Formats: sequence, C-alpha cells, structure tokens
Amino acid sequence: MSSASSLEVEDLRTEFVLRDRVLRVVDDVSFTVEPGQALAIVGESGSGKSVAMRSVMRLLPKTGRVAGGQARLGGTDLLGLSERQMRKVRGRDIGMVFQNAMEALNPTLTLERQLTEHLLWHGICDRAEAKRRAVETLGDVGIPEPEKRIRTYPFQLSGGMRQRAMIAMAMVTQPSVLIADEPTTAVDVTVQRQLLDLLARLKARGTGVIMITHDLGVARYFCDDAIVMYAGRVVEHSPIRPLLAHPAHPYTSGLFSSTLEVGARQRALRPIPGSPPDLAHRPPGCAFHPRCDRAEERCGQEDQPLLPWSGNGSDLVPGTVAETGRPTDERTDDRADERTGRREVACWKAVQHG
Amino acid sequence: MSFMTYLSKRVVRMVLSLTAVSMITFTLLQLAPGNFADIQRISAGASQFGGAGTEDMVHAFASRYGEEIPAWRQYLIFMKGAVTWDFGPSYKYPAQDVQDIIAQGFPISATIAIIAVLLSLVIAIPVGVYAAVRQNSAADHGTMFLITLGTALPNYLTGVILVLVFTLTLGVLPSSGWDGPQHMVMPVLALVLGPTAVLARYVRSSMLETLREEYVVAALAKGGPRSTVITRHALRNSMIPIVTVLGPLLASLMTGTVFVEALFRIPGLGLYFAQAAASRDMPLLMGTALFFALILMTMNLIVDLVYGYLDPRIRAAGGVSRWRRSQKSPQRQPA
Amino acid sequence: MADVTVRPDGAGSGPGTDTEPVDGRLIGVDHVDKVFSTRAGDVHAVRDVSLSVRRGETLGLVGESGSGKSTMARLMMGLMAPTDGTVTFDGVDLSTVRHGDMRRLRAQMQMVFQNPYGSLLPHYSVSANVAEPLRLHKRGDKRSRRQRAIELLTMVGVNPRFADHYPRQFSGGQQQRVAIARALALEPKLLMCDEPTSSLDVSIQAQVLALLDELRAGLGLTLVFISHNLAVVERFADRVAVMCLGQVVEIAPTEILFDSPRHPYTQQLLAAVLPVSKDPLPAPATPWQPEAGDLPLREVAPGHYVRDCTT
Amino acid sequence: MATITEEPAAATGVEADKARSHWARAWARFRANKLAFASLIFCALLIVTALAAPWIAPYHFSETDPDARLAPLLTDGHLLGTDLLGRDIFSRLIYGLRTALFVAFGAELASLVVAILIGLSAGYIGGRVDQGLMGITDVMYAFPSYLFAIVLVTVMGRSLWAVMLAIGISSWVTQARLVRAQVLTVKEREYVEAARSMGASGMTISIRYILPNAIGPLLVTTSFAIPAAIGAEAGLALLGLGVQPPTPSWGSMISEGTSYILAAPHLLFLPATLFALTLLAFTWVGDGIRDAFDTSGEDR
Repeated sequence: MSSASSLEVEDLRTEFVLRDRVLRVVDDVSFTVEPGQALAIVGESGSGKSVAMRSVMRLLPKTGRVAGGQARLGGTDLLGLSERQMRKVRGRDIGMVFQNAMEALNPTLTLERQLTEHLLWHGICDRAEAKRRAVETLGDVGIPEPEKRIRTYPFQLSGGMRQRAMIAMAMVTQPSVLIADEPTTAVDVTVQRQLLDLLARLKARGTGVIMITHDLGVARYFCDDAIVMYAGRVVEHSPIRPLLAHPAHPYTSGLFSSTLEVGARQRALRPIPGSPPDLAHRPPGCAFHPRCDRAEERCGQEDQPLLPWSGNGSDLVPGTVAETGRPTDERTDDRADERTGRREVACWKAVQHG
Repeated sequence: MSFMTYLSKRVVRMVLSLTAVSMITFTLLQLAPGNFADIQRISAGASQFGGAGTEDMVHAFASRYGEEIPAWRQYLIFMKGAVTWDFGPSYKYPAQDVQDIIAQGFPISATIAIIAVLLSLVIAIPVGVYAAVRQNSAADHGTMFLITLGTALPNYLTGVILVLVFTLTLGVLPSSGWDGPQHMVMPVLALVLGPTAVLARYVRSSMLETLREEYVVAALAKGGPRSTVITRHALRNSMIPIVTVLGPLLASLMTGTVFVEALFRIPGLGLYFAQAAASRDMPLLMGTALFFALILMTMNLIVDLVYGYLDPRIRAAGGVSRWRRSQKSPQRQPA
Repeated sequence: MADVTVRPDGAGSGPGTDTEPVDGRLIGVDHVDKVFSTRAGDVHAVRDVSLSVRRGETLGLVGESGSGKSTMARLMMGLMAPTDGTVTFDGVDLSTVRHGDMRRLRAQMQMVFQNPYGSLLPHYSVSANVAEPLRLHKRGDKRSRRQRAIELLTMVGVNPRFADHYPRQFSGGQQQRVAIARALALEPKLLMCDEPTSSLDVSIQAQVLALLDELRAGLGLTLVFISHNLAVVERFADRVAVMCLGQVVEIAPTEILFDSPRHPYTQQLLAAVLPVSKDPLPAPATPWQPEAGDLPLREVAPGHYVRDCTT
Repeated sequence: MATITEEPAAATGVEADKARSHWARAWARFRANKLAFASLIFCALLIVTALAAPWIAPYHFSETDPDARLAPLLTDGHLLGTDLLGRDIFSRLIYGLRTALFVAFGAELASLVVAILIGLSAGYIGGRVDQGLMGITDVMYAFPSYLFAIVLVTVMGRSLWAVMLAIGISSWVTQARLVRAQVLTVKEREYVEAARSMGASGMTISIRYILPNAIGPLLVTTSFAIPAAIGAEAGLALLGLGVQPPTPSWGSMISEGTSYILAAPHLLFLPATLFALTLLAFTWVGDGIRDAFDTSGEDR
C-alpha cells in the first residue's frame, strides 16, 4: 500500500475562530519529513506544535480552520482533499501516536478491536489477516504473549505496555509517516529509552517520523532535524545536532540553558524570564522580544522572517548523524550532508552575528 | 471476592432494606389518625347518614383485622406471612389477597412503563446524540428547547392536555379504563415525555463528554468514518452512565405513576397504593410498599450488573461499587 | 526495633541506618514500612527505609513512578502514619504527637506539590491563599496577614498588582510561585518539594528552580526534593537517595552518586538519561529487572550506602 | 533572581487583568444567557407576587360571590372570572402561587440543609459513619419517593407543613448522595492534602475548603428540584392529597377545571398555563445555572 513518500508542509496557517476574534495559532510553518527521517517539533505548551500536526491530519476542533498552506504527502495536497479522501489517508498513510495511551485507547474495547478496525476500514485485509497482523505487530513492539494479550483491555496493561500497544496500533497499517505527540512524556526514563528504540526501528524501515516534544534530549537522541516553535511560528529550523551545539535563536539558546543535564553541573542555569504568551495576547513584532535579553526596539516592531543562517554550522562533521541510529543508506546520508549546511533562524540579530 | 459472594452480599442488604421499609411504613400507619375501621365508619356514615349498627361494625372490623391486639404483634403476624409471599387479604377488598391484587395490578403498570421507557429510549438516544454532535448549533438549541418543555411539564398535565385533544375534541380515544390497546395510547404518551426529556439530556451531556475524549480523536486519526466512530467508540461509552438513570426510571414507572393511573382510571398498582394509604388498608399498603421497594432494589441490582457488562473495567473489579471505591484508593495512592 | 523506640530522638544505629549526629538531623526515618491495604491485596509502598535529613541540607529523592518516593514525602510530613518504624521531626517522634500538637508542628514543615493549580484553593484569591496558613495558625490580624502575603508574593516574583486574582487566572509557573510563597508563610524549617517542577514547561521549570535555589540560600531552609528527573536532582541536592520498589537502594553525596553509581538500578537510571549536549549518545540500554529483597544497605565509602543485590 | 515584577503585561503569566472569582464568572455567564436571565426575572416577579399576595389579590381566596358563579373572563370585578362557588380566579391563582412557592422553597431548603449535613459528614468522615448514613439513604431511596409523600400526607393530614415535609423528605436522598459524591471527589483534590499539610483541622477543611467547591452542582440540582417540587405539590393536590381546601392550590384548581372543561374552559386553562409557565421558567433558570457552572468546555 503506502510506499515510502515524504511529507512536505509549506506555509501552514491555522486559525481558531472565536466569538469575537480570530486567533492565528499556527503561522507559516514549513518543514519536510523524508522517509526514514525524524523531525522534532520542539516547543513549550501553547506554541502551536500539536495544532500544526492536527491541521495536517485535518482533525482540528470545531473552532479551528486551516487558513492557508499545503501539506503534500507523496505529491498530494492533503489540505485540498475531500473529507472522504482524507479519511483514507488517516491511519493508513499517516499514523498517530498520542502522549497518554490511557486516554488515547478506548477503555471498553479490546486491543484486538482497536488494532484491527482500521485495517478493515481501509479495506487493507480481511478480519483473519488483520488479527494475524495485529498479533505480529504487538510482538514487534515487545509485548510478550501477543496472542493472549490481544484479547485484553487497555486498563489491564501496565503504563509502558499500554504505550507500546498504542504505537503498535499506529504501526499496524505500516504508514509512511508517523506523527508522535510527546509519546514518552508520561513514562519513566527507562521505558522512554525502550520506546524510542522501538520507534527508531520503525524509522529504520523507512517510516518518516514527526516527533512533538519539549525534551531536547529526546529530540537529539531520536531526530535528525528540528524546528523550534514559539507562539505559533517557527523560530529556528536546523539539523538537530548543530542546533543544540550552537543554538542561533535567542529562544532556542534560552531553552537550552533552561534545560538541566546530568553531568553538566558547571553549566549555568539561566532561565528565560517571563512566560510564553497566550496567543490571544501575542506581542507585536518578534513574539519573543519581551522575554529576550538581546531585544532592541526593532524587534518589537517588525516580523522576523526565517533567514538562512550559517554561523558555526561548519564544525559539523558528516558521520555524527549516523550515531542517532539512522540507517547508513547512502542516499539518505547524502541528503543529511546537504542539510547540515541549511539552517534557518527567525532573528535578524542572530543572522547579523552569525 | 467472587461474583456469588458479591451477589449474596447485595441480597442481604436488600433484605435489610426491605425490613427497614416495612418498619417505616408500619410505623407511619400506626401514627396516622384513624384506622381502617374509623375510615370505613366515616365513609359509611357519610353515605348512610350515620346508619345504625356502625359501632358494631367497627367492633367487628377491629376483631376481624386484629386491630385490638398490640401493634408489634400485628406487625409480626403480617411479616410472618410476608416472608412466604402471603400478605393476607386486603381490608378494603376482603375477597382478595394482597399478593393477588399485586399480581393483577403490576402487569398493567409494568406494561405501560416498559412501553413508555422503550419508546423514550428510541426517541432520546438519536435526539441526544444528534444534539451532542451538533453542539451549539441552532438544531441543538432547538432540540434542547423542546426537551426542556418535556422535563418541565408533569405527566398529569400532559395527560389532561391529551384527554382534551383526543377525547374531548377529537373523540378518538377513550379517556378511562383498561381494555385493549386504545386505552394504552394516552397513558403511554403522557408518561413518555418526561423520561424522553430526561434521557435525551443525559445522552447529550454524556455524549459531549465522550466526544471530548482523546480516544475518539485517536479513532478518527485511524481513518474511522465519523458515523462509525460516533456509534462504536463514543456512543457505547456514553451509554454506560445512562444505564444508571434507566434503572430507577424504569422502576419508578413500573411501580405505577399514581397520577396518570388516577387520571385515566387505570387499575394499576399505583392507584391501589394511593387508595390503600387513604383507607389505612394495612396489608395492601404494606404489601405494595414492600413490592415497590423490592422492584426498585432489583432494578438497581440489574443496573449494576449491566453496568459491569458494558464496562470491562468494572467487570474486572467485580461490581460497580467496588470499582468506584477502587478508583479512590490504589490509583490515587501516592507512588 | 526496641532500640529505636526507647530513644526520644529516634536515632537508631541498626544496620541500614546512616548514623548522623542526633542534633544534626532534622528528620529521622528509621526502619519505616508503609503498607496500603487495597482490595487487590496489600501494596508494600515503602519497605524498611532508613534515612535522615540534616539541618540545612537538601536531600534529593529520585525514583521512577511507583518507587514510593511520594509516600516517603507524606510519611516524613506526618500526613500518614507508617505501618512500622518511626519518623522523627526535630527529635520528636511523630507517632507520639497528639492531634492538636501535630497541627502546630505542621507550621515548621511545609510542602510544595507537583500540580500547583490543584494544590491552591480555587475559590480564594492568591493573596488569601498565601495568607491562609497564617490564618490557620492565628498569626496576626487580617490586615497584617494580607500585608505579609503581599510581601511573600513579591519575594517569589509575583506582581502584587495581581494579589486579588484567582489561581485559575495565572499560568502554571506563576501558580507554583504562589504555592511556594504559601509554603514559606509560616517560616518553616523544612520545605518538602514533591516534584515541584514536573508539570511545568522547560523555561518555567528553570525559573522555579532558580527561585527555590535562591530562597533556600537566603532563608537557610532544609529541603527534601523529590523528583524523577535526575538532572534536576543532581543540580539541586547535596545528597541523593535512590528509591526502587519502595526501598532505598543507594544513598550518597550527589557528586559521588552521579560520578560512581554502585547499585545496578542507579546505573541503569543514569544510563537511560538522554544527554542534550554531551557526547557520545548512549547506546540502547540493557534493562536490569529490579526486585524487592531483604538485603541490607552497606556503607561502601564514607556516606555512600548501597543495598546489596543478588545480580 | 528571575524577578518579573516589572515585565510587560504579556509575559506576567496572568491571563486577565481583572480579578474574577468563580461566582463572578458564573454570574457573567448566566447574564449572557438571555433565556435564563429572562426566566430569572420572571421567577423573581413570581416570588414578589407570592410574598405580596394579600396586597395584590383583590379578594381573599375563600371569599365567595354568590351572584357570579362560573363567571367568564373579563367579568366586571372578576378579571379572570370566578369558579363554581363564585371565588375570584385571579385571587386564587395568586394564592395558589403562594402555596406552590412556599411549599417548594420550604421543602427544598429543608432538604438542602439535611442533605448537606448528611452528605458532608458521610463523605468527609467516611468509614462507619459513611456506611451508616448511606445505609439510611439507601432505605429511603428504596422507598418510591412520591409514595412516601402520599403516605406522609395521608398520615399527617393535609396541612401546608405536611405537604412541605412530604416533598422535602422525598428529595433529600438524591441531594445527600450528590453532596457525598461531590465531597469524595473534592476530597481527592490536592488542595485538601495541601490544607492538611498546612495544619488545617477537619472542620475547616470540610466547611471552608470542600463545601464551597462542592456547592456548584448542588445549586444546579436544587434549581431543578424547585420546579419538581412545585409539580409535586400540584400533583398531590390533584390526587386530593394537597393542602386542605379552601387554601388554593394549582393542582386542585386544575383538577376542578377538568370537571368543567366544557362549561368553563378557563377554569382549567388559566391555572394550567400559569403552572406550566412557572415550571418552565424555573427549569430555564436551572439550565442557566448549570451552564454557568459548567467549565468542561474550557481547559480547566
């Protein structure tokens, strides 16, 4: 069914229509996820990262609407599809993993029902084959005795196992793109590692993964590229390792210096003052300028577009990316090299310094 | 705890409650001014202009119904029979045993009740789901407006309006009695409005809550057709709380809505109960009260069992109350 | 446990107890067990835990969910009674304190919770929330309490302009500041922080940590800091106790614990951490299956205790 | 230090610039609901009318006018006509309103007090107290409520107080269960543990912290119980178990009206319409209160 195809999102704009005004929640977000690659969408709560993904899936709440842009999956613009056509994409071509399996799995249906129903909806196979695949996938994600466990209800599994079952539910149709919305935030560190390694195997098979996260460690361990979102906009877009080695945007570097790291006791903890704006009160100009220690008058007046940035990007050597567990397939490696040079940042001051 | 232990505990609690109900009813009856004989005398006196022999009549009544012996013994005698489902003859209808009156009246009340509840379910579920899916639309507001009318109007008022329209104006339906399906139409219609409104409200709010759950989004994200997701994922889970409302509702309708039975002069159980209370007919009152309580508690038990069937979490815990309690302790227990 | 109960200070010296000078410890936990009776059977949430919190230090308590660290917090706060063993606060055995005295004692130990919104009274304004402990302990009059609340709010960085707003109107970070202000209102000796930053965004988490750091230095507080986040504990604690399945498996001064962990569970936890800047990225971990045993804690180096394990 | 006292408003972490309590917010939502607000005004008018009945009603409810029996609408001196005994319908409607509201409010107030006492102690104290109190409510619950009312009125006689007690007793059970459930939910909230850790006593916790946060849903059910109680009063009267005549009750007026439906239809229509309107208005107020307290659509 779904052969490997890339997801290209371009100038995505999403709005929430409230009673008295329209809120721009996602503003001109662009990115590409290629087969076998993982993109991290990094941002704090309210940055619009989840809404952006729900826009691509076209599963916005009633008040939300996509106001512009494209989301091409293997050449088809998902935003232009009819609801009927879109339904065929969901679950079959794009799978989704949620933060909390306890909430995302229906408590009153068995795993079998929940793992096979979309195979049947999409007409991928018949019931018997669907069950066989479901059992196989449950085994793949490391659930012991899958033939037996498939008859259980979600609440009968431990937290880690539930999360695995949910990943299995998204994987069973072998989608070309997987959207994972903070899949490891609610689990313990040891389980987190196991889940990430599980997802890495999926990536190795050619699935493109979008990982929404606020954890820079997770992004670095698992992802190839990252976009950093703040107040609905992308403030930085870069391969992950140079991004963390040399954050360009003041917000990215603020996030970095707010993040504590084991074994880095000496690094100063420099919190960003203030809190992220809620979108109803988005500051003019660069939304980050009220919290930015480098802000000048100009920052509060004009929008900051994404600009190419090359500062300090040169010290990245090809091959370091291979450590993240991506397959050493020649073609993808070439692209990775190509991408190491391409970084974008939405800050004129950073561009000047870089 | 096995299912059987659970069930037997419930039965023990039911027996205790029934005993309490019988005691309360009996005490109230003892506190009431006048006994059956007095009431008979008053009504007899009223009709026979104080005819002779009433004193004798009272005395005869008193010895016949044991009203001369102490109250606690009367109670014990009654309860002794009640245990074997023998409530003895009614005072007012001495030719009939109370259990026979129940056996006659209950099917009538139950028929009306079951038809009314089924009908209201058939109407309420689609209406509630529709209103929830279209939340805040004009259709939702309109439906809920009509629903409010239904909740606000008591069934006897609806009954009066129905009589006005169908009997007095159109003349198509008989206004009283119990003899064939044409007698059922108006009582059922009068009864159906309230439960429909209540159920539709519950379905709507329960459905709204379920639709906000993440597993509904997750099902849509798997490519589920909206209608399938709504019926298979959302509706099933929304129906679970509805069951808790349904039990008491059915029970209270089955035990006869006195007002409607009085209005349409239907010989249902509710009517007998009201008469028994008015005439201090001890065995009939005690019998019907116990029977009502029994029905209500059985319904609650059935609800709990069905609830468990619908929700595997409860099935696994072994009963609703245990599940609810277990929700409080181990899950919230600090780790 | 007879040797423990006869001593008023509660300092035991049996195996597994770290022997602190009695006057140096603010909290002493000696051979404490906590069993919850649930319908599914007994849950042994805490088993045979002994540790102490010295005056002025910050003790970190790490562990994964279900390790019993939050139960430990409640035991140390006297919010629940241990099934076995003793907990002492400032030399007083909490199990001997009567109800009314316990409430007075509470003024000296205050707690900051994981979910700031949940722990604030929703129907009180933030200044009323901060003033509430003063009111409960009958300190000052209404005006002076409000005055004090505003001082405290200013101290934790909440603009007093918003003193009459309700908790719901604040962001999570601001709510946590209010909760900290409330905890400090009675000038407690001990501040128990149960995952105080886990529900906050990264940038806000850093702010709250910086605030706590400043406050403990300025006010000379003793802290117990509970977290599942190893990096936070490393940065914040002077000593760290690692909990697993209700037991303490390792206690050591922070640097020693992080530089040379001895217990396999501690090693596994540290190996699972995903670094943000350090290289190399860790290899996929080989999990060690923890099991609760009766093996004792052993002192392997001064102040470094490790529980024996079979593997 | 990360002090933010002098920061731009957008980054202070405060959502609105005006302090607003739950109650203020609920009231604002209620005000915005036009139907509910209009109903509230109507209900307020009804209450004022009932209180001022002796001054508003042109006649006493039992005053008969032998010259004008069954007078139609707009009769001179009897705006809404008279009944079989020549009593002024307008006056009887107003006194009927007084009966209805007096019984309904009295019953619900009493049942609320009982429900709060029982529900709060059962929920907060728990254990045996809870089991005992809930055992009692279980028994009461097993008693079909209106049947209990019938027995009670029969037994106590048809005084206003008896009717009130009968209705109140059948409604406290549900309320008490609700209070208990609410208390159990609120008790699990972190702020209750926080309060304990601050050294608050059980009394303070249950009355100052738990009760105010459990009262919203209680207010909602009470507001729905009022029209139900008005309905129950009329229902009992319809069965001949309401307040003793000649004290007017809408139920008995409706009952009389049905007998003369063809001769004098206004005898039925007037009380029935007023009755239905009153029930609707109170129900809509209840709806409004429920929506005002319903924050499920918001993130918190």
